[in-house]
Amino acid sequence: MSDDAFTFAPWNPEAAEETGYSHYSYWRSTFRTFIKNRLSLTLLIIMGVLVLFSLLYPVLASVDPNKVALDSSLWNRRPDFAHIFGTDGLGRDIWARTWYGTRTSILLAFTIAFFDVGIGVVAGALWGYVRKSDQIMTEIYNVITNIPSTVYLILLSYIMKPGFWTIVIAMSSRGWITIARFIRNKVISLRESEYNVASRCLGTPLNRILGKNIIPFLVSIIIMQTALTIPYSIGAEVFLGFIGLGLPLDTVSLGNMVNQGRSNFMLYPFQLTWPTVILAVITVSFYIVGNKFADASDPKNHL
Amino acid sequence: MTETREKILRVEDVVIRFNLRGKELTAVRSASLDLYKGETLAIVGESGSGKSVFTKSFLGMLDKNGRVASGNILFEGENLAEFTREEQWLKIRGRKIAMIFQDPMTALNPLKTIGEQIREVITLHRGMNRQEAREEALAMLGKVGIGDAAQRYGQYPHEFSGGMRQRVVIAIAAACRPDILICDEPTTALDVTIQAQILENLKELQREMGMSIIFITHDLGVVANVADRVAVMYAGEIVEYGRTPEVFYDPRHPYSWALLASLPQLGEKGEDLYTIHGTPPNLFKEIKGDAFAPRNPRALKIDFEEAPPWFAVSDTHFAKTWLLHESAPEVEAPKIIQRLKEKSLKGLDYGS
Amino acid sequence: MSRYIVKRILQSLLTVVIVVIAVFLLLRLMPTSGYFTRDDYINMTEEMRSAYLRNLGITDPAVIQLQRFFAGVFRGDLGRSITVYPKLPISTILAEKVPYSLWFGLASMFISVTLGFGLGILMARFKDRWPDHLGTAYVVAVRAIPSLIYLFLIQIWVTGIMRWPMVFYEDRPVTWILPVVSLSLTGIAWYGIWLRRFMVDEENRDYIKFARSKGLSQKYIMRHHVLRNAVVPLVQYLPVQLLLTIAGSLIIESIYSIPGMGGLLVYAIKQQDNNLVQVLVLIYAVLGVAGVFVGDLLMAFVDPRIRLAEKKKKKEALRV
Amino acid sequence: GETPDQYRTTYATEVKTLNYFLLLDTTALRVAANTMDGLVENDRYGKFVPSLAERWDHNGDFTEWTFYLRPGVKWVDSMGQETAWEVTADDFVEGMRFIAEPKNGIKNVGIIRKVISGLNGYYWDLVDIDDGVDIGKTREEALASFDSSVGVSAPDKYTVKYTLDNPTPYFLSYLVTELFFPLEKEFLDSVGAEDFGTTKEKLIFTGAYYLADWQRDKEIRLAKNEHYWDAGTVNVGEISLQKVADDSIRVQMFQRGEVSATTLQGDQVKALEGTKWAENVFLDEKSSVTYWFAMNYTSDNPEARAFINNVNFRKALYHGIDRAKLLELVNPYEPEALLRNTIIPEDVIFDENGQDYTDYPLLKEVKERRTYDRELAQEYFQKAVDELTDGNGNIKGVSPGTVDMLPIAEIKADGKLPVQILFVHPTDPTKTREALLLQEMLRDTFDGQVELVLGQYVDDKYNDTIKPRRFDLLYDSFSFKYADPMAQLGRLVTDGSVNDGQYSFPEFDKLVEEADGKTSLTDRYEIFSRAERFLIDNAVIIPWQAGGGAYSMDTVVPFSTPRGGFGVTRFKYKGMILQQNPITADQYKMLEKAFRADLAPN
Amino acid sequence: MAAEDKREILLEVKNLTVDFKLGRRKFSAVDDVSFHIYKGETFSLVGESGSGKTTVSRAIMGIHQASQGDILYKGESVSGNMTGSQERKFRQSVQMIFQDPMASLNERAKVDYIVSEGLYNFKLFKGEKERKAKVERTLRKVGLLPDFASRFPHEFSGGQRQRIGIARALIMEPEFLVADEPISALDVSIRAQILNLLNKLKKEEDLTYLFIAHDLSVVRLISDRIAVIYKGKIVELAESEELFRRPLHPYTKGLLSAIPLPDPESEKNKNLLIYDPSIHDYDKVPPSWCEAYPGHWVLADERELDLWRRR
Ligand SMILES: Nc1ncnc2c1ncn2[C@@H]1O[C@H](COP(=O)(O)OP(=O)(O)OP(=O)(O)O)[C@@H](O)[C@H]1O
Ligand SMILES: Nc1ncnc2c1ncn2[C@@H]1O[C@H](COP(=O)(O)OP(=O)(O)OP(=O)(O)O)[C@@H](O)[C@H]1O
Ligand SMILES: [Mg+2]
Ligand SMILES: [Mg+2]
Repeated sequence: MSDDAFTFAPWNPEAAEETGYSHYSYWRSTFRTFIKNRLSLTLLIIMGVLVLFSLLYPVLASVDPNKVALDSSLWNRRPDFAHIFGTDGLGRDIWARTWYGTRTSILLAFTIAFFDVGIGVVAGALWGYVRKSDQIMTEIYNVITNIPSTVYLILLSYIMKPGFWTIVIAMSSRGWITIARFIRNKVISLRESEYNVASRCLGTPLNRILGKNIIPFLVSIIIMQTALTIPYSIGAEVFLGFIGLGLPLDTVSLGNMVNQGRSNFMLYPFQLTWPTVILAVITVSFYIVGNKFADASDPKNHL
Repeated sequence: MTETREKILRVEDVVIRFNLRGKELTAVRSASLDLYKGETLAIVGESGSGKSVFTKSFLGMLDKNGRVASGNILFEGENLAEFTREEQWLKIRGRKIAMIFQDPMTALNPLKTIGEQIREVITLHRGMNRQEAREEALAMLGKVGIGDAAQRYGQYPHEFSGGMRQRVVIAIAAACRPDILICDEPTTALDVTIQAQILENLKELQREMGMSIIFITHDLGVVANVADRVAVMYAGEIVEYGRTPEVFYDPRHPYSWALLASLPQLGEKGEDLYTIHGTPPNLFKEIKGDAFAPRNPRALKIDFEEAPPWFAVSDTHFAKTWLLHESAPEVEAPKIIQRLKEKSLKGLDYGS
Repeated sequence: MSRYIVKRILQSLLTVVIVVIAVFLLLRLMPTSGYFTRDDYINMTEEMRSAYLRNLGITDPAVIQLQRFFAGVFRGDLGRSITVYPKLPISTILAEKVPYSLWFGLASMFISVTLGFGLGILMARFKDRWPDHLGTAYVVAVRAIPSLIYLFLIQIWVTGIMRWPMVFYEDRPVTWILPVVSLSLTGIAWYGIWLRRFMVDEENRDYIKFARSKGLSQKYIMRHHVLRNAVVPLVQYLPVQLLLTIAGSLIIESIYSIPGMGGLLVYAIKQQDNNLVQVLVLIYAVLGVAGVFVGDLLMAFVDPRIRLAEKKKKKEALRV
Repeated sequence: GETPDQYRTTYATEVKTLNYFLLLDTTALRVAANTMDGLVENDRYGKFVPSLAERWDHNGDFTEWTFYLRPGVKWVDSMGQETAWEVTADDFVEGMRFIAEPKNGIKNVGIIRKVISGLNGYYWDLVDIDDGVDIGKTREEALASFDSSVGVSAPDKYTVKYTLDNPTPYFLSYLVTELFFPLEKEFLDSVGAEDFGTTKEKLIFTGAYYLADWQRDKEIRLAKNEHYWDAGTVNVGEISLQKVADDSIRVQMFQRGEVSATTLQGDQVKALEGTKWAENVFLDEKSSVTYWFAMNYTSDNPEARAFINNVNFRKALYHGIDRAKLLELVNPYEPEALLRNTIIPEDVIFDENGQDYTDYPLLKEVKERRTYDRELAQEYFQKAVDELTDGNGNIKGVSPGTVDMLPIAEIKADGKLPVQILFVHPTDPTKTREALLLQEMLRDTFDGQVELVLGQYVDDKYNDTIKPRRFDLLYDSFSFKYADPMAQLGRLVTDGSVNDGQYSFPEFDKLVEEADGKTSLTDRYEIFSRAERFLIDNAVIIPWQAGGGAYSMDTVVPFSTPRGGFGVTRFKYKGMILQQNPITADQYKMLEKAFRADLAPN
Repeated sequence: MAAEDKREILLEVKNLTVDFKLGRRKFSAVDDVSFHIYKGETFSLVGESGSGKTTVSRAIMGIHQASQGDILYKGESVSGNMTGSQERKFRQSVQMIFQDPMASLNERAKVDYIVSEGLYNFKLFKGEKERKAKVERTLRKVGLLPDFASRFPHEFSGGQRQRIGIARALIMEPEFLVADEPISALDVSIRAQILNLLNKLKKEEDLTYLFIAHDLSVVRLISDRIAVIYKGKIVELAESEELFRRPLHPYTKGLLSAIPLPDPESEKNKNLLIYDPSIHDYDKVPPSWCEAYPGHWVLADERELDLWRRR
């Protein structure tokens, strides 16, 4: 050890201020945290492939999912090379129908989720932040949640013509409120937080407070709610099909297929099995991926 | 003096590591400590320096992702660092070593009455029946200065003020009649007036029960009040320890200097206070040399190379700094510290 | 406290009234043919029909109709069904159907709560180990897969394997099992996941750490602190769920041929039995609102912090 | 082995009422058929035999019929106990009084209004009074005139006499309908007309069974009436009708022995191929119900309206629809067997010479022809297109626009070929598949120039579809009410009660009127056959298939129950014999052969 | 004395009462409080937890509505409804430093936005370049590196965060800073940094402070005048050294005696005075706000005033 060791080292107070962290990006960290989980990554890939395939299938393949066979020997064919998933009672190709159905259901679910979450977030943020709105919104909430969802769905799909948009309207005109409620509760806890008080002291206008101080904190809730809405909407379509108010016949949807397959399940199980498997894979994936993504989007879990 | 007293706890070179999503964090890096029977030892140091983690390891209360990586914790002939099973700890916790946590608001179960919460430890550790336990609990409440104990017994925590809650927590911990009581910043959340009262209560209890206390705080005023001995902790290491007057009046480690010097009580109106620049080291990284060196304006070159060993200042006073090495340049403690004694005696004697 | 209760009751009543009015107005959007039995409709001339509607009061302004409806309800007269069970007093229909849904609901609730709590405890206890993963898989499956599918498969397969009857027969206890179990599946998942969540939250609380440092055993803490406290927030939801068991389950009652309330509403809407729809909505709304209300009261009962919420703040304000 | 004592079957939708005068569906029909006896009944060969009437006679021109009751028959209550009331001639008068009251809303009463003398006038008088029309009588006076003006009377306790407006040799076929069931006045008064039949306690019975239990949405249970006048012929002690709304499991329930009978769809039969159950599947007898395609001549959809009002297009449909193909969905093996080309069913109406009405030359030809002819259909279609379009595919007189037929459908009529036709069907899976198949079939036959738009009614065909006229094409059906062509053709005239398409063909109306004036059966049937032929030749409606004839699995010994095309007969279980195991197709064929042999001498 | 009175009064709080509703009950968190702050001075408010310090500061900031009384800033009332331009001016020139640096920074916004939030609100810059320059200048002023602007708050230590909070206030070039316990959430070793910074700013920018704390040793160091608040009422007000030298009100005495001193010897001999409100006998004669010595005010009745003066 040289004597030099016992002399003073140069010192710079500014350098001491440097923090240990590197530059941080919220979304990058979210994504990095997310892909660390192998299960959710796998499911995300599966889901992505299924969704992509269902969107591309109509472009790639020329099989008409609604093509009815006049030749009855083509009806109820078990899976074979010509028809990978077999055919249904009218000789329609289940493979093609499954993909068309998946597409419909996914589009439906995304649309519903879009409206639900979109309206829910805005309404919920206002509800939570603007005190005056609380009473009226709470009453709206009470009213909407106290009309049983079945009544509501059925009434609406009865009053309007069954169809894609009817289901969207029926689901979203009700679904937003629960999301809004979630958001509201969170917003209320954020509303009085110090940094909002600080913003108010700085004279920040409401829209920027919402946009900068509130909404960014809701990302994980928003993702979570979206993720929950999607499987729920798919399920609701199946349910509406069950009570006879689903999508019209010429729209191939998983709901329609499940209900048709169900009535023949004992006889031709394959007609139910494949659509169900695809449906289950999609809904479960959405659910799990959504949950994990919501977890990942919480900066507490970032490292 | 020291030698005559019995060492009740000996902690040697304890290293505590946490596993945080695949990364290893070293919260305590080779910390050692002795505790004598009946004394009060204060551990001071800034936030995050590992005070809580260190003492929690005496009770096996580390979070699940943490472990004592090496070192010994010797208590009553057993090495607590080697405990693996929950049952082993159950013999220690509460009845031998008890702990009081920082926040009185959250340390009590909000859904159980105060009485139940005291009684459950008394029945568990002292084998009393319900009635006896109740009597004892009431007595304990009285000892920590809660009047009206009989009525308070059946109330819920939210019906108590913060100060009273903290007294209840102390009562619970003391009700186990432990040999060692660890108080982890038991008064930081409280008002100065209440804090002062609670410290009195604690001292009272200690006198009565003869237990040893480890007192964690970063408030040097509190230390001055309660402690027989002080250990200064920085970045997971104990960097200086000694009897309280020794550390207060003759600190040797630059961190101890900085800590004392930045006390507002020592400030002179219109003059800048002494400050510590920079941020504590990243515990994920391996620390080379003296952990405090980057923030120390008077760091030596060797501080960045090699960790200092213990240097004895007196029989009871030790510090881990190269400045005590014989070849080190003469460095004076900041003036303000040198003035501590006189100043505190003069100026701060508020008009009574 | 009593002022609070009165206020809450009034508020709840308001909600019920608004719900009923909303549904009432929605029902007005449906064709008036819903007020006729099919045969009446065929046999009547246009004039007879409008006379009939006038007689029923359908053509009156909505306000008056509502007033009449509420007045009837107030007198305990729920009116009669129009198309679903022509002319049958709605109270009779309810008397016939409620018991089934209620018994099934109660049984399944009992099972949901016991098994759900069991599941939750197990998952919390073995957090991040295989029972937790298995439980999570179950919860995810139940939530994400449309119930129609698995309920149906359960019916087909289990009855086949066990050689049980496929549908429900009141006098054969074995046929109660599947519907009750099916009804419980979502409940178990729901209670399980929330209890787990609350227990895990609870376990990380400072007072649990403090309890551990006191030397209380893990088992004791689990039972006397963690579980007890984790159950409290769930208690709030029990009354709603209990009361709404009356509503029955559409899918399960349909596939097991249970003559309960589940399908009634759907059927009434499809048949445009406006009287019946109206009453059912009223009942559901009342039950829902009452459930929330009772839940809040119960919560105040089990959670001392809430019961004394008002007093506490007073004290704190007064205290030094 | 031992023969089972319980017959279990299922139903899908709950009955609205068990008031036996108000039969709305087959479940109620089943209950009425087994709990109520009328004056006469059919035996297992279809012959009219005594029931509550021991014997009867009629005058020479069949306008007065007298029935002599079996004395000592008591009404039975829902506990199976005899009541104090005996079945007397008055009960039949009361029954008639009940259905003649418009307020009771008995839907089938129209069938006999013009048969029983005075009934029509009496009924409409009451309606007029209720509508506020001044007819010079009060309601009380009108009601009081029943006994004097309506042709039913009770000369003594056990004699019922009916006076008819016209000679009616087939009068007995009316008597097996619910309209001629008796009604105990004192009982009715005790429960009130409003509540009659709303619960089991609000009914009493005269039939082989009594209603032992009626639990809505669960089960209707009929138990053997120990006091039945003909108890000896009742072999099965209990009949249980269970509600199974979700019918996807019915076949499974039969296989597991939970129900005694089931019908099967074509798919289901196919799926049983190669299993042990295959041999249990047999084809049930056809019924007298006929299904046909109705077309809406006054549709809001201008494209369809233009084409449907064109005879060539209708003929194109007549020849273009491969009805047998559609039936493959229910009967994959011999779909032709279910076809019916005529409106009036075969085997039910016979003239004085015993000749079947459908064997009259004009109809015999129709009956035996194959209607499906692709080339012919295309030819007709081309003609229709030539007549209706301007040669560029634009339909003359049709401007583009949206046709609101909501909630069934909304059609974007572009006034161009392909012609869009709204086909409405119920939601059930088989009917849906039929619709899809029909759609494809028409597309195929007419080269995509005929496009079926599919619409579904959720619950009620009449209210949702026919009444608001939200259809272009629809399959309709009617049940046969009495043994005369008038029963059907009379309702198909302009403004007739089943003229759902609202067409008007004066030639046809005239023929029907003319035929109905004839008392000689041969003359009558000859003219009716011309009328029927007119409808078919002009494809005014398109007959399609016979009712019944479904694939079934059953434990009822075939041909052991009463047989007949009218009223409640088909649903009677009196005399039914059950066997332990499902009957096999071979067994069915063997018994059928024996039965036909027995039948011949009759 | 007379000279002092000529000093410009920047803020005046007159008979301020702030009520809160607790269920149906009302209680006054701040009860008839009056004081004024001269331009350029540091005025401190001390008192135990829950005594109403924060409420006073928030009432000044317009976060809580005053139930009674008035707050005048530069002679204009700011407690009622201000006009738009008044409010803009007020919000620009009065800024607040918050107690908890963890909670008072928006975790999802970059430091750049946090610091320039006020600039955005009042459009206080011409172009992006000017804004960036301002941010950089201000960060430097509080001793932070300019490139911190692109980071998120959680990357900083407590002291650094607090300085970000101060930068956010300073960038508005305020005249008056309300600091509600700006150091109590900080570690001892960091407190000094902030105190130094506040002092420096006072000197360099001629800032006026309302400083709130319960730690009297800090208050003594930094303030010109101190008011002691107890249960919503100010019980004593005096120049800083005067108050420490000659505390009158028993509550003030208790407070002073409880301060822990970093000195083992004096702590050994510590004499804790516990304030017991029941020593007052205010039932008949309510206490009044009296000037016991010049500039030294205390809440007392005649008898007490006499007694305390005599000692
Ligand atoms: N469960 C854990 N997982 C990961 N890191 C932890 C865990 N518990 C503590 N640490 C880390 O260990 C270090 C020491 O923490 P500790 O709580 O002992 O500090 P302290 O000195 O008690 O601080 P304070 O005065 O704030 O209580 C900190 O950096 C902390 O982040
Ligand atoms: N928004 C509010 N609603 C109801 N009561 C409140 C509200 N804010 C404060 N209080 C009450 O007013 C009283 C004064 O509170 P305040 O926060 O001003 O005290 P403080 O002196 O700042 O205390 P601390 O030192 O703990 O910050 C307390 O009893 C508090 O509970
Ligand atoms: Mg700690
Ligand atoms: Mg405060």
